[in-house]
Amino acid sequence: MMNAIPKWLWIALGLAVLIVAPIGQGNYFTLILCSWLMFTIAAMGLNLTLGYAGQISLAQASFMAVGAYITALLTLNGIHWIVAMPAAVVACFFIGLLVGFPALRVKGHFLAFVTLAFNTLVVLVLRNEDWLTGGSYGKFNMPRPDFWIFNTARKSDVLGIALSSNQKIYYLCLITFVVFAALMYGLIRSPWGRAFKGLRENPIRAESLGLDTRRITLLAFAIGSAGGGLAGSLMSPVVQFIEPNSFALVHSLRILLMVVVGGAGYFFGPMLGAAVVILLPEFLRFTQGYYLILYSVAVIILMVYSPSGLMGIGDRILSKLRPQRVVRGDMKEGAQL
Amino acid sequence: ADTMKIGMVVELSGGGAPAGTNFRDGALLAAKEINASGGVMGQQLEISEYDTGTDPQTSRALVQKAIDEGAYNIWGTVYSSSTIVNMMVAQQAGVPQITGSEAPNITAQGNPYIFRTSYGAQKGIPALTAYFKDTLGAKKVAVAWVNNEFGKGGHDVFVGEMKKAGIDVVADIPSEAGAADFAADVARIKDSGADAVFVYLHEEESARFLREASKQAVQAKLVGEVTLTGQKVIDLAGDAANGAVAHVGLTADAPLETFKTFKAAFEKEYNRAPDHNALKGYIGAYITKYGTEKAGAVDQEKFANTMHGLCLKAAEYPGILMDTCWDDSGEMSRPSFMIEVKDGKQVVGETVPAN
Amino acid sequence: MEQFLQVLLSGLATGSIYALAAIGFTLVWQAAQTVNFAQGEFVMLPAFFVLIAMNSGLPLPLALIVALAVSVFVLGFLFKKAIVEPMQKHGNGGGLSLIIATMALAIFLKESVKEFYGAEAQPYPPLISGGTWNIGGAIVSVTDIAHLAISLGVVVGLTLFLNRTRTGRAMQATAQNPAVAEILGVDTNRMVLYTFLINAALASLASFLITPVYLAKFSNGEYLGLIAFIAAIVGGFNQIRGALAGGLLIGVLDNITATYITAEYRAAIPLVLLIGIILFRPQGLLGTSEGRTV
Amino acid sequence: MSQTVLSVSHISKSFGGIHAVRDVSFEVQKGEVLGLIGPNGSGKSTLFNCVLGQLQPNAGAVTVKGQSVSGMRACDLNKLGVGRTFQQLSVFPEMTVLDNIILAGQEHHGTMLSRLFGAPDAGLTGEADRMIEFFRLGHLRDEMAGSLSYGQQKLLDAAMAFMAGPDLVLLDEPAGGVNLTMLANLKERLQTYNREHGTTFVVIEHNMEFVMSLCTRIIVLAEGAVIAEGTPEEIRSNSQVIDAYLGG
Amino acid sequence: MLELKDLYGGYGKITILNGVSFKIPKATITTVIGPNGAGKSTVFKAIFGLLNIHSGQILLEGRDVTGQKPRDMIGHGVTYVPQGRNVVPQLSVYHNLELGGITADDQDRVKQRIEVVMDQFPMLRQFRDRKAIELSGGQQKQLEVARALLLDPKLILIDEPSIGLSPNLVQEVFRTLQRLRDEGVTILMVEQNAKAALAMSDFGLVLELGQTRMHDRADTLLNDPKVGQLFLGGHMEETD
Ligand SMILES: Nc1ncnc2c1ncn2[C@@H]1O[C@H](COP(=O)(O)OP(=O)(O)OP(=O)(O)O)[C@@H](O)[C@H]1O
Ligand SMILES: Nc1ncnc2c1ncn2[C@@H]1O[C@H](COP(=O)(O)OP(=O)(O)OP(=O)(O)O)[C@@H](O)[C@H]1O
Ligand SMILES: [Mg+2]
Ligand SMILES: [Mg+2]
Repeated sequence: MMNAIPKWLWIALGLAVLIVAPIGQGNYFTLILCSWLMFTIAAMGLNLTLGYAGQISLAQASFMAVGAYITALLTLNGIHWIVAMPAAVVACFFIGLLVGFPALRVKGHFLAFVTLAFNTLVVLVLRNEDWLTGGSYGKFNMPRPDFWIFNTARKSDVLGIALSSNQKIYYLCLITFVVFAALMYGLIRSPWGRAFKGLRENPIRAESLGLDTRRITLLAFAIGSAGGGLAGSLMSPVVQFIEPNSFALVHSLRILLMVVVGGAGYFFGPMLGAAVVILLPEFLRFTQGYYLILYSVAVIILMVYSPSGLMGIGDRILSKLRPQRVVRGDMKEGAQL
Repeated sequence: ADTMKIGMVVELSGGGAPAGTNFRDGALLAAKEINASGGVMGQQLEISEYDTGTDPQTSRALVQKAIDEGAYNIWGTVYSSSTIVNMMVAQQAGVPQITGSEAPNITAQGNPYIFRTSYGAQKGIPALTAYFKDTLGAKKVAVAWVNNEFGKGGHDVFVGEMKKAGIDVVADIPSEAGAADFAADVARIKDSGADAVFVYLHEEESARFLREASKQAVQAKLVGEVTLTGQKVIDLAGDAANGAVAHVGLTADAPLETFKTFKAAFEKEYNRAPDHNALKGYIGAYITKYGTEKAGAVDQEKFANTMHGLCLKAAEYPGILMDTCWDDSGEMSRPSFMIEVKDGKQVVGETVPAN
Repeated sequence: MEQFLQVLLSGLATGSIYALAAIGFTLVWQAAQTVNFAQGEFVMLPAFFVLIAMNSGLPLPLALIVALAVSVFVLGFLFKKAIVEPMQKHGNGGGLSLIIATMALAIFLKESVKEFYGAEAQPYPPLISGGTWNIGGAIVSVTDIAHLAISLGVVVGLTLFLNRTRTGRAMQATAQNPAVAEILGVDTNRMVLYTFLINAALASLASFLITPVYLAKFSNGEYLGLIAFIAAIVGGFNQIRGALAGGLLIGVLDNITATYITAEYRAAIPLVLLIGIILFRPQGLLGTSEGRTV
Repeated sequence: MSQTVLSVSHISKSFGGIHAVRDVSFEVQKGEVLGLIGPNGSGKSTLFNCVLGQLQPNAGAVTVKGQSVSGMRACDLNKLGVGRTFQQLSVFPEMTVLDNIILAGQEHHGTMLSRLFGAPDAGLTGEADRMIEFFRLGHLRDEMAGSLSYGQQKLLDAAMAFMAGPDLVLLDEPAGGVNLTMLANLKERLQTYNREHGTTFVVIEHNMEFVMSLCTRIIVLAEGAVIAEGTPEEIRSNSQVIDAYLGG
Repeated sequence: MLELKDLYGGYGKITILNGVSFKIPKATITTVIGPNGAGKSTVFKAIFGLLNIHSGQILLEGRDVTGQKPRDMIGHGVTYVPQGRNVVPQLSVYHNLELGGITADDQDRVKQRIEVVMDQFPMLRQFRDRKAIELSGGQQKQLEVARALLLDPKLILIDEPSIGLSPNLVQEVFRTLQRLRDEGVTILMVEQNAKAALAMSDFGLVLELGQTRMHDRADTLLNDPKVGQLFLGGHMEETD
């Protein structure tokens, strides 16, 4: 059974698969994997804001945009990615703080609206201020970073294995992803994670227990947004082309879809969700024009069957295996009074 | 090998679906004809379709995929914003790409593997300058354009031309792709006192614009490039389209035998009328055929070299529909038409010679 | 002045159609606590039913009736029974996952129309036609006036229905506290169903009115759904007349922005203005605050 | 040596036309257990909410340990050492009982940063477990708080107020729905805290037996105003109170 | 009047009720007592059709009503006042009351009944047009109790009415229930305020761990030393 194998073994196994995944694969497949890793990072950020802290945000794609454009502008001007990336992440952190401020006054759908407006505004600024952003032509040919013995811009042998530029950039994505995931894991397990959940569950009570809900709300936004920024700063060298429409509202909705399909509030949810949202359409491509139809039906069925997403399916299967009636522990024990 | 793999990367969903679908259908029609007559250098065309969803990044990944899967040529994309991105991939891999896009900057990149099926706005719009200046005698013009890659390219060329011609642009009104409500745009144009309006929008937006202009009784002449007088626009706008004028590089209603034959074949195959994107797709497929045969080998680099500076006569190469030449940047030239809508019909006026 | 009047009147006319979509949106929000991201597609689809009916030879009035019936069945009944109801069984009203399901539904409807009817816009016959009037230099069509009148009528009618009739109040109770309503013997399931049927009917009405302007196209819903969402929020999300006010406000603001402020930022300026309203009045324009929470 | 922990002076609050609280003043000394009783709608909860910053009073001032708390946020009040419970159930429904309790205590352990990087929950878990055991919720430790019965949630709520280790605790109907045996335990715990830590309590409660046996002093509100104040014995025999509240 | 036969049930798959059986005669008051989490509220939910019943039977006047919906139960003349807060927050007090009679065919009669219950709880008349959410905790409870009386029920299930009510009002509610009993209404009530409740009841029922432990005449239970020790606050009196 699942429980027989310890968690860390599963994680090690998963990592091993991710390490060998692009070997011997074509460029397209490698790039799809990169795309999966990038969106997973963005979705994990949103999962913190939405899944744990319960603050709805429809602006994650715009943070990817900010991260991507900052990275693009810096790296096109000769600054190394390793410097540009933290700059992008920090910038997104602070912009996230700002976007979080309305969340102190409004909740739920109003907050959705404010973040939606922010996303629209970012996209329009990117398109209209062409002196900086290249307007609707976007920015292209961003350099891929060179890490001395590991130059992602060129193909070469690493440890005796011939790696293409795309494969190397995949490993950059993978390393970033692993580091980010580890940080997130620590955060969620720390008392901060509990505070985020408290904010989601009952903010008034949380406040009366000494939790500074304002600070927690802002942090939830800022950290989540920084995740978006990190994803964006990967996108710039991976895709080597960015333009405003790639960050439009529909893409924020897509990231939301990843979070919920995977299972909001589950640590591994975004990884599964991003895999489904990005990889499933690829598998369905052979159905030609019908793939989006099939895909949307699949999502509806999943949501109807398991509202807590793919992670919830696991729970449901486990509970199917259990006996039909469960007598709760305390109900079986003898009288306690 | 006795098959030739083609990667058709086009907009089959999303906002560009109408254009992409037409391009595809035109290309498939041509491919069917080509295969029936023995293929290209004895190889049958084997076409894989890739739907970009009108998303540039997806299109880039899909061009990569098509190349991974061994495509000899890439056909598409139609939307300039996608082409500008994915053409880099094809260029790196040395795969010729035959695009339906018209944005000026596509052939300005110095990419030796890109070829157009219809010339860029920077060649089409100047053909209108004389019309504004001499025929209409306009002093003040307004321009309504769609604020994306396609519209911005055209808009910039147009504004430059007007400046050269000494005509004032008194209202400069961008709108979003897919915009539905043109009340404010038209009200501004009316208020600006322009004698003529240059309408550079996609088909459906053109139709909505024409309707609103007719509702608000705009007196100024409405002039377009390619789209404004398309059959689709006329169908959608109804009476409101009457009087609109456009310079058109390709139209299924051109009074030429080759076009009539094409139109009949397309209608037979698909039960609907083709538009200029269908023509582009059709021509694009034949470019692959004729270019390869001219090169004398199924070789991507030779193909590209051959295409640069190539001129084809429609009499010998009927699939090309009109006498056409390509220059070193992949830009093309061929004759074009002025069309006016009268009583819901496209009336082809003078033919503008190739430039 | 002339221009302003024109822009104002045109804005009101389109705004009134937004309002119709927004009202249904608000109702569904109340009944199922869900943001229906497919609302735009609900407005897109009925026009295609009309076209299909007409293509099979029915005259327009009959086609409209058939389309209305089919829409109410598909977008009201089926939507409720096949998607919303099973999800609400899982508790907490379906929550986020229901929202996601409606997003997927939006894709499904859009892609199905495209696949089975075609990607290109189709001309669509106007429901109301007539000449235009010149009001102080601004040109207003009979259609515009009719649109305004219809939305006002719908709002008045619905408000009366919800406040004055027993069914209406039972629907309100269901919306506000389904658990209590259930205990009091309200057939909450049926009340929610009514809401969905009304929403489908309103969406069809909006569809019949707006498609002549927008042209029948599979992607029409993308913009309309967003507008309905925004109008509903601005209006307060729990008020029918709020949705009307929200719809009209968006229509007018949009046009005024495009005319006088900036066409480039047309899509954002109204949103930014509305954010001001929301931060200032978090309960929306006409909404009421939640009252005590402790 | 008596020290004023809470001082409420001339608080008024009205909603529209209703004067929920009219010019109420009182002081609470350290170590007191003050009862606040009165008929339904007499303004008790409103008064609490004014004291705790959930509501903005129309007039009057509140000081805690000599410090004015007007406009102060609930979390800062908590840091000052003020804990509370709510009249309506107020737990974190989708978190386990244990997490509810630890969350209640964690703000008083370590700094913001140490809570992020330090060993999580150091020392807290043990304390939380003791608290859970005390309120006989041990078998429910890992259940979601939302699935507890009414009385269990009420106890959890009280446990959370204690976890914050406050000097002043305001309890709004802690006994409602709690089984009498557990109630006795609750009372005992209150008294222990009161005795050992000098914790001050203000309790709103309709259960007279509980109030009378627990409180050292009682204030009676009616229609928003104080109508009586005194020891339990005095209140029990006050005819005005009997008329307005206790009934015959 | 009401009979439960070996009832098993719970939330989802979790079983809370482990064989609850009892019978209550018509026109009596039965008080259910038991520790927190014993399953008292769960029994009420089961009777009123709000629970997954795994096995067992519920008979109302001899008719099997197991698994019927709340709506059906109201049709049979059963009303239910749950624990906690259960008003429709944004509707006025009057409309909340009116909702209590939503299933009745004769709306004029409902209007009359509203006047009657408002006489009984004068507070309701005073706050007639205020939104329910603006009422104090106890005022909301009064509204709920009043609402349950609206339809002339045959059987009232009332879960801890005393929570949040001031003592005089508790007495008022108890007196009302007794009067109703005398008029032939059957009442099943949960109370932690057990001594007072048993004193006014005919029967008492002790529930523990999802099972019926004792079921006897109220005065017998009141005088039972064990019950007194465990449920009537005997412990408390000692420290008093
Ligand atoms: N948000 C509000 N809006 C309007 N009136 C309110 C509001 N909150 C309380 N009230 C009114 O103020 C008065 C006092 O209410 P409060 O909740 O303080 O009473 P309470 O003493 O706590 O009563 P209970 O014992 O029933 O809980 C009541 O008449 C109530 O209706
Ligand atoms: N929604 C639920 N989901 C899962 N378990 C529940 C749920 N509600 C109650 N329980 C569990 O069922 C058991 C019985 O609960 P119930 O509410 O019936 O107790 P009760 O006897 O009414 O207690 P109280 O006196 O505290 O109201 C408790 O252990 C509780 O944890
Ligand atoms: Mg109170
Ligand atoms: Mg209970």
